[in-house]
Amino acid sequence: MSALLDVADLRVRYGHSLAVHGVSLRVGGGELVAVAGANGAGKSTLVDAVAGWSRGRPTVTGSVVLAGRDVGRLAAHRRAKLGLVLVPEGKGVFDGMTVRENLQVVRPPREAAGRPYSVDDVLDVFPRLRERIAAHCSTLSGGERQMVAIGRALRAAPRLLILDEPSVGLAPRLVVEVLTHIRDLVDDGLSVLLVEQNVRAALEVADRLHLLDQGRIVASGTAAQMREDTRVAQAYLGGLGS
Amino acid sequence: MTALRAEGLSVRYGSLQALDDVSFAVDGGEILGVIGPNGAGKSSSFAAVTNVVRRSGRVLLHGEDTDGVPTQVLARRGLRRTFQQNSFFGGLTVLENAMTAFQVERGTGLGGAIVAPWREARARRECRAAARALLADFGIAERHHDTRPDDLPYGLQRVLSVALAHGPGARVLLVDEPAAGVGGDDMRALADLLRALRERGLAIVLIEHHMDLVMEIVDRLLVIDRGETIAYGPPAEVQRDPRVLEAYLGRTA
Amino acid sequence: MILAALVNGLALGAGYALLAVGWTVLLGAARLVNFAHGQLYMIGAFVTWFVISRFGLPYGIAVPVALVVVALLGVVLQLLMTRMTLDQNIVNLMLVTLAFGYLLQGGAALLFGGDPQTIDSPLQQQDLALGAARFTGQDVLIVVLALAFYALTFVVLGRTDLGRMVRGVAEDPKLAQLYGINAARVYLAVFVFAAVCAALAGAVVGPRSPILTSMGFEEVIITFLVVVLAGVGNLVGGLVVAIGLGLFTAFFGTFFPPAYSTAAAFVVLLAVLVVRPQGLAARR
Amino acid sequence: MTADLATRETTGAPAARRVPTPLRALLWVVLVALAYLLPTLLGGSDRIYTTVVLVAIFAIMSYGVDVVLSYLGEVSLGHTLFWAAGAYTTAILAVRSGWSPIPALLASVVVTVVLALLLGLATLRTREFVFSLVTYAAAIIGLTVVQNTTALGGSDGVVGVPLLELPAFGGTYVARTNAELWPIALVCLVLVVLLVSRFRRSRLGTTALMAQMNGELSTAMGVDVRRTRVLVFVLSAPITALAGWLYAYQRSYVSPDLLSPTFLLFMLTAVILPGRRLLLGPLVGAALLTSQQQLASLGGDADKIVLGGVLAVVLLASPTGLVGIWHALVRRVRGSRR
Repeated sequence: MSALLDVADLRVRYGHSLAVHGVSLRVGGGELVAVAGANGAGKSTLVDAVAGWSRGRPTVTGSVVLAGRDVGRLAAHRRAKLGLVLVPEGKGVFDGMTVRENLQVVRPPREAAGRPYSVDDVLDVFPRLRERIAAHCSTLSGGERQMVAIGRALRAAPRLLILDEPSVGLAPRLVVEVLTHIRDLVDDGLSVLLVEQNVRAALEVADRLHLLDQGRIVASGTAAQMREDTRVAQAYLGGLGS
Repeated sequence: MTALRAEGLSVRYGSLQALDDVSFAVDGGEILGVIGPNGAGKSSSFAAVTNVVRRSGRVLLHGEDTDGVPTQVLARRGLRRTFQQNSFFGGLTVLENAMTAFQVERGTGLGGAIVAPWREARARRECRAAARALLADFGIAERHHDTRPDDLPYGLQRVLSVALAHGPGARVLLVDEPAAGVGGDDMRALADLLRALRERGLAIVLIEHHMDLVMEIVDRLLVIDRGETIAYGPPAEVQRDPRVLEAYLGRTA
Repeated sequence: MILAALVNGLALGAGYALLAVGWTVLLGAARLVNFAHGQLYMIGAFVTWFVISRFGLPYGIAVPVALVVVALLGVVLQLLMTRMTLDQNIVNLMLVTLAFGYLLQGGAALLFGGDPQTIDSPLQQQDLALGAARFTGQDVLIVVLALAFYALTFVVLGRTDLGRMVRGVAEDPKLAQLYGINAARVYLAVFVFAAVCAALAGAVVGPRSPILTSMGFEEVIITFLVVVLAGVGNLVGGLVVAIGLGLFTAFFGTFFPPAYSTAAAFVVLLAVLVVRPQGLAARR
Repeated sequence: MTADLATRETTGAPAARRVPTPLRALLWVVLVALAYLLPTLLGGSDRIYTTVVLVAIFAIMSYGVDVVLSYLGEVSLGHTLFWAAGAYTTAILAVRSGWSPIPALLASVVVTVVLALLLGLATLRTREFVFSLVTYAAAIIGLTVVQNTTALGGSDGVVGVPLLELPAFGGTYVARTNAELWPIALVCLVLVVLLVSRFRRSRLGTTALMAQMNGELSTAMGVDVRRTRVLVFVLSAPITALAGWLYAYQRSYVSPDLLSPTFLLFMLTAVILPGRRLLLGPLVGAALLTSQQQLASLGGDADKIVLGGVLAVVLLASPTGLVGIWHALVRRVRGSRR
């Protein structure tokens, strides 16, 4: 079986310290795979490396194959053009621009393999944004910003969308709203790799989940299996809520 | 007298209310845990307390109002912090890094270094000895002293960050996610380290995500979410608070 | 006399504006402080002169030639600096552009000689008058070009995909990559644009007075006065400050020795920096 | 300490080898003595003496920039202003008011400290490149002002600076030639190197490095970053002014060319070419550049290309300078041996 995304033995090194220790994972077509783990477990480092993107200067080894093509040596903007699109944690929008401009500045690439979303299509996915279309992004709420960031990614006609902690700083109701939107996109055929700290929320929507600790995958399984897995409970809940 | 008391802290970044009327206090020989989801305002509370950002509310350090006192002066008064990312001086060796913590206060001024080089040499020897003691104290072996911090094992990098913050004499130590990215033995070592610092009478505020660590060592727990306090008290009590369960675990209560 | 100073100041200020417009965009987008900017101005003027005097071509053809030459020069310089620009190593960027400027000055002196030259522009011979104030067709050209370039830049930055890309890279070059934007290419485009603006300023302001290969240093200072006083990246503020600086220089020159006008403007700048470090027109 | 914080083993390798202090002091004395004899060893011609005196003067000039660039990590482009201020203050006081060298030196120091304070305080709250731009503007505008101010000699400068006479052993030591100027220049150079080496070991040197490497952390560790910045800048100015003082006597006239970018490029290149943060770096850099200009000059404009070219090539190819290339070579040799 060939997956849409096939990551094999990915290692990421910052200077002399290894942040990701040989992670392998696959995302199939129309699948939502979640990666969960505590802060500092290496989740962002992992997905940034998959997208070829980083704010620092890491050394990355291992392979990243998208639909049979090795993209592991390509720059982030090249991977984006091939349909591997990342929404980074936190600041995923240009604050100095309006919502419309943020959506306009992305043009669907010529070789786009995924579904190209027009600005209107994005507004159909996130109706909330319609009324804020002319607003500067610096005035948006956290949830709205996250929607713009995802909408921006959709404009790039992704085959695989990587979302890094879309729930950060959102009210619980909004977390549900954003994640539901994401699930809907997956049900429409998009593939998603979702990084979440909020493991409960992730389990609500994901097909499969990998648990990351200190740069290694320590547990994997379907959402149903992982809900029962004691390691998940231990990693997150500690004594709390037991 | 309470070592550090924050009353009604509020911080705004543009349209974002990062911290809204948060109060807490911590005394010598005590660890206060601060937990909350990512983006809840935990690090902002450190920035607010150390006057790095414009804030409203009152902060008392050993009973003294810190309004308008610059960050570096607060540091010299013993209110010191670590950063979420590993923070040290990348161009210096581990020992030199540790020495800076002492040189800031005990180093010889330029005039002294010129007219009395022997005094400078003595001060430098003392700083070096103090730095060695500090590193030994924090369990950073001598074979690491001449390496660059980036070449240290990750767990030790975290420890070095805490050691630098502790420096010559922190009285209130704000520690931002010391256990991020570490686990197992390294985490246990960190827990022991923090406990030992508490034994010595330090007041510690600890932001941390590893619940095992938090539950094990804190005396009191502050839970914030979206800038607001949702619980404050002994860990056992906070643990049962339904609002905490909802906010922190995403469970609908 | 007041009217004369006003007209002269307007022409001067328009020249400053033309000189500064590229730099504003460059500094805003690439955080690149280009100390060779003044030398690009000088090269623009000298290539124009060279094409006219050596090949006997008219001014109207010499100017585009100069722009192309400086654009190519800009491509070479920015390609050499690409790595540094992407790393945002500001200290080394400043130093290397300073070295480039000095190299260009030495090269130009070898190539064009050390004597003062005049650019022969037909517009400079066209005397016009507005009441008591006399000016030339060249002055009109400068004002028209400056306004046109500001309008163009304003529209491009605000309304076009290219402008949005530049603004995106300016705000966060790493994030721009995720928008499918190649930051290196945007930096190159912006650098070449800034170089061409400087060359154009040299080619059109040059005919007003004799040109020397040693010029360029004062031009950097004027550019920088405009950009810092306006607040980095503030286009409209830049135009206003440039015209204001031109008027200031003209009026100052009427009452005091003109050699001190830049110095006086500099003193104003120091005062502003103490009171408003982010510039006059910048929003808080 | 009372409670044992460590849960790890703390034994390890002994500290790195160090040359004992008395031996090092002796080495320095020998080095200075050798430097003193160097021109004699090279044949003792007039040209050699001119070259070594200029090396000393230009090295001192470059140490001023070095202190700011290497330790604070900021680019001062205004040190030609201090260089010229030192020379002009000296020349004007000596020629017009008949001041003797030592008071003229003190006056130069005062003037440059005031200038540096003004520039440093004005740029206190601005971003790093504004500091560079303001210092650059100060130097370039200084050039125009000096050229056009008759009180400062205009474009002709101030001529007829008397010989450098210093009180010595009851009499006076008069430096009539470059050979006689050499001991004084060497003493000044040694004093400046000493000052810089003391600065490196002082609290100010440490806090400057801290501020350069991690401003946020240094603030959290009790460093006043802005104060450090201004102090280091103010310290650097009189070092360069001392070179200006010497140069006024060496050349016996001063002119606006002191403010030309040539000297600015020279200072920066002298620091960057050998590699930043080396105690003897600026001396080596100044020696290389001065030797080229004095002994192998290609003519004014070509020398400009050499100077600008060297700076550009070093920055683009090896920003850590010659010492960086050396380290890379050593690594390669060691690597191939393995």
